[in-house]
Amino acid sequence: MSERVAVIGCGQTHHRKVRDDLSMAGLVREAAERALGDAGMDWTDIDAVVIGKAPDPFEGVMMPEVYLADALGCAGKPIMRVHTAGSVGGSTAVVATHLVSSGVRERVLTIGFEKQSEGDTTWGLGGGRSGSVGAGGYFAPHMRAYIDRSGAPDYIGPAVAVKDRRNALKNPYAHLKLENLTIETVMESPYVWEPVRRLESCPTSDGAAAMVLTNERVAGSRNAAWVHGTAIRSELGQFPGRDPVNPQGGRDCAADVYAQAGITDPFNEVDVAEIYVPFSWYEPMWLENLGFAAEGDGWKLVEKGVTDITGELPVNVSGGVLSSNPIGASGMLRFLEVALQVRGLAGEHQIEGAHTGVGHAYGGASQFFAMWVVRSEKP
Amino acid sequence: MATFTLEFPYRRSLGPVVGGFFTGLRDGKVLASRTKDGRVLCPPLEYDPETGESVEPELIEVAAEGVVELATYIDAPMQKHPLPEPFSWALVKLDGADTSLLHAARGRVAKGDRVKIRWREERTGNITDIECFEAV
Amino acid sequence: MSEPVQFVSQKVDLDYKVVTSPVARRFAELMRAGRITGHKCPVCGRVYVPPKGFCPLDAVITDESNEVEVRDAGTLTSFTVITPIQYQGQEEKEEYVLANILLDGASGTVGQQRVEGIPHKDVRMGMRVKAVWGGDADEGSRGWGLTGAIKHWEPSGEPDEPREKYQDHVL
Amino acid sequence: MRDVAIVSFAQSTPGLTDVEETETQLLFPVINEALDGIGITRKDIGFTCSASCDYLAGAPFAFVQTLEATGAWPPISESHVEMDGAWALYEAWVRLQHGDVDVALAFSSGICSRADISEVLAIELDPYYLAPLWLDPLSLGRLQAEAVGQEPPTEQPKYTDAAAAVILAAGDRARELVGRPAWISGIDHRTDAHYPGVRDLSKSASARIAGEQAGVDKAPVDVAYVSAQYPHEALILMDALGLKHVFGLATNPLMVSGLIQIGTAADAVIKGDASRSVGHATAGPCLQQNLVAVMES
Repeated sequence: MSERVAVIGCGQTHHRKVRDDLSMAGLVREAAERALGDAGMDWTDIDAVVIGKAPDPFEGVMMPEVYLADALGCAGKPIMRVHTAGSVGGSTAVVATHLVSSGVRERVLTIGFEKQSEGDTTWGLGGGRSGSVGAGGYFAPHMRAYIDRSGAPDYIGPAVAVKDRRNALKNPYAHLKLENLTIETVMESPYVWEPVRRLESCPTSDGAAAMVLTNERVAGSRNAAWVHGTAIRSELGQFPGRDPVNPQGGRDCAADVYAQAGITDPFNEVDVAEIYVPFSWYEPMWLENLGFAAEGDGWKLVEKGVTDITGELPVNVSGGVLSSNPIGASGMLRFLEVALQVRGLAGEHQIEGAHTGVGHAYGGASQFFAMWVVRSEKP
Repeated sequence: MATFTLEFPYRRSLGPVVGGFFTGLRDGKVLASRTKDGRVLCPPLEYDPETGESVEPELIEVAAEGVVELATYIDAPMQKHPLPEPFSWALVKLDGADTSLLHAARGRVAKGDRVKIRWREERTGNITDIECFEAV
Repeated sequence: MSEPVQFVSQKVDLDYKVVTSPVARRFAELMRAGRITGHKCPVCGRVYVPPKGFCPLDAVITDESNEVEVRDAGTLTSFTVITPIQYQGQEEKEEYVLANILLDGASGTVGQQRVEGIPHKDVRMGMRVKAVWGGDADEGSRGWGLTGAIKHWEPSGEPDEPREKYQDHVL
Repeated sequence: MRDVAIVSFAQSTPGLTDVEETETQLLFPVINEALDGIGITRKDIGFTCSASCDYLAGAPFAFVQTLEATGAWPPISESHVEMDGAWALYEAWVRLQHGDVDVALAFSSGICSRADISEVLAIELDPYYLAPLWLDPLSLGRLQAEAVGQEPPTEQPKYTDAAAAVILAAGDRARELVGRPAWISGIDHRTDAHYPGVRDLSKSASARIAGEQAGVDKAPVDVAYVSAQYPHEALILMDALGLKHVFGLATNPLMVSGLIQIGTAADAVIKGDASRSVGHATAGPCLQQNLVAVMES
C-alpha cells in the first residue's frame, strides 16, 4: 500500500425489523451522518462514496445508487456500487480501502444497507418463483455435514445463538433483544431448515452501516482504526468435490489477510473477531476455516466459552448477524465493529484493550469472502 | 415463448419528508422542503441535492399550479403510463418552489405554459394522487 | 385530518422471456426421454450433471460430443427438512426434504432434490436413492436442478454408503 | 500513480439479440479471446472485476453464474459491481494502483432481449416520485432532447445482448504483453443529482468534471467513443468533454456498452490507429452518471 488507511468514522442505524420511520434515503443517511459525525466531517468533506447492497429485487429498486446519489451528497462526485452477495458489506469496505491506499481518493465514505422490510427476501432469493428455501435452506445441508464430520454435540449451535443474543443486549443498535434466552429455549424452538432452528437463524432487518476512510495525512492524530490488511476471494459455487464446509476460498482469504498484517498465530494474536454467522453453526465452521481452530475443533472453543465476551477470543460481541441482519450492511457491520473495538469506542460491549481486530464476511454458496485486519496503531 | 412475470407489491416506508408530502397530496395540498440556504424543493427531498445537507425539518406549502419548465409530447403512451391517451411529460415549477416536479400533463403542453394539478378523486397518499397536470 | 401517510405500496411487475440455452434444452429433451446426461470434460474427465456447456475448472467448452449418460440412482450426501416460508407465489405449504444427490456416474451432486417415500426422521446421509420419473417436464429450467421430469427420489433399498463415499460431496 | 494500460479487449459479435446462451456461455469465448490475444491464461490474472445486473436477468445473483467464466479455481481475488462494466474496469484500475497485482481482468455481460427494457429501466428511478409513473428511457430521452433544443427521438435505442472483456496491466508487464499498450493517462467518474427537476438537463455537469479530471483536454484527441444512445446525448457529451467529434452507440447492450466504448477506444491505440483516444460510459436517467477514460500510446 502506498497510503496507510485509517477508519476515522463509524456509524450505523438502529437496526429493526421495520424502520417504518425512514425512507431508503433516510436509512442510509442515518448511518452516514453518524459516521460523518464521528469523523468530525460533513458531506462536503467527502471525495467519493462506495455503496454496497445485496440483490436489487429485495427492495425492488434497480441499481439504487442511481437514486441515492445526491442523498449521499454525491452531486459532482464519484459513487460506485458493489454487489458480492452476503459478503458485499465487506467487499465494499475493501474497495473503499483501495481507493484510499492507492492514493486515488483521500476521504471516502463507504456504506452498506438493506431495507428488507420493503420486500420479501425469501421471495427475492428465489427469483420470484415458488419453492425458494432461502439462505437457511441452502446452507442447512452444509451445517449437517459439519456436525456429521466434527462429531459436535447438538447443543453447540444453540450455545452460539444464546451467546450472540446475550451480547446483543449490550449493543444499543442491535435488532433482536432476546432476554433470558437459554440453550433449552433455543432447542425447543421449531426447526425451519432442519438442523437449523428458528432461534439459531438471523433475523431480517432494516439497517445501514457507514464508515469514513482516509489517509494518514487527513487522519492526523484522530482516534483511528488502522487497516493492516484486506483480502477478498471468490470461488466457483459448485463443482465436483467442492467443500462448502471448509471452503478453500475462506482459508486463502484468511491466509492472505494475516500475511499482510504479520499475523502467524491468529488465535493468540487477534483480540476480537467479528465473523459472519447468519446461522449458529457457522461460528465453529468459520473458526476452523479462518485458522482460529484446527479442523474439527471449532466447536470445542464454543463449548469452553472461549468465544464469549469474557473469553480468550471474543467473537461477535456486537451480537453479530444472528442479532441484526440488514444483509447488504451485515458484512460491513463486522468490519465496522472491529474498527470500533480497536478505537475503544464499542461502549458496553467493548473488549478492554482490544488492539487487533478481524472482520469477516461471506456470501453466495459460501464462495465469496472478504476480510480485514485493523489495529489501534499504524502499520 | 414462455414468459415469467417477476411481480411483487413492495411496501415502502416513507419517513417524515416523503411521508409528509404524500400526506399533503392525500389532503389536496402540495408541500415542499427547504434547504438550509433557502431553496424550496418540490417534490421535497430530505437533503440538499447539491450538498447532501439535511433540509429544514418543517415542510412548507407551495401552490398547486405553476409553470412548465420542460415538456415532451408522448403520442403513443405505454400501458403503464399515467394516462392512456396521448399526453405530455412535464417538469413543472410550482409557484413558490425552486425546483420542478415531473409528472404527466393532459394533452400537449410546452415550456412557459401555466398548468395546475388535476387531483385524483380517491387519494391515498401517493405520487399518483396527482392524476396529471392540466392547462390553467 | 386523518393519520399521516407512513407507507406506500408499489407493485413492480416485469415480464421476462424464459429462454433455455441449447445445452439445457437438449438435456431437458433427454430427460423427457428418461435419460440423465452430463458433459465429461475432455481435460479433467469430470462429469457435470446437468451439463454446463463448459468445464469451469479447466475453462474448456464442452458440447454433445462430450455427452455421457449417468444412472438415475445415487447416494444422498446431505439434506435438510424444509419448513416452507410463506410469501407471495410460494406454493409449498408442507414440510419436505431437500437433498443433494451424487448420481452414479456423475462427478458431483445434483442439488436441492425432493426425497419422498420415507419418514423425514429416517432420511440419512449415505442413503441410496433412485429416481421416480413422471413429473411435468419443465422446459423452463433455470440452469440447475433436473427439470421436472423426475417427480422425486425415493430409497432404493440398497445398503447405505460409508462416509468416505459421500463426505467430499456435500454439494 | 502507477502506469496502467489496457492491453487487450474482446467483445461478442456487435448487435446480438435473442441469444439463447446463458450470460456465462456468452462470456466464455470472449474472455478466452481477450486472454489468447496476448498469450496469457486465467492463471495470470491477479484481480478480476465483473459487472452485471440482476434486473436484466430477472433473477438474483447474475454474477454468481458468470463467475464460472473466470475459472475461479483455485479461488481468485474477485469483485463485482452492479453497474456498467466500465466501472468494473475502474475498480480494476484502482486495484492496480493499490499495487499488489500487475494484471487484472474486467468483464461485463448483459442480455437485454429477455426483458422489456422500457419497463426495467423505469424501476431504477426514485421509487417514490418517479418509478410509479413508469417513466421509460424514451420519455426521458425526449425530455432531455427538448432541453437542448433538439428534435426528440421517436424510438428507443435498440437494446442488445453482449459480453465484453478488458485486460489491464501495469508498467513493464503491460509492455511485455503488447507492443502498444493503451496507457490510461486519466480515468474518472462522477454523478449528478438524480431527480430531473433539480438539475439542468441541457448539460452534463458530471461528465464535464469527469472529463476534466481524466485530462481529456490536455492534448488533442484522435478518436472518442461515447455511450450516447441519441444524437442529442452526443451533443451534450461533446460539449461537456470539449470534443468536436464522437462515435456514439449503434446499439445499446446495457451493462456492457461503456466497457465496449472504452475497449474500442483502447483498441484504436493498441492497433496504432490512434495515439490518444477517449472512452465514455454512462448510467442513470438523462446521462446522470458518467465515466471518462483517456488512453495514450
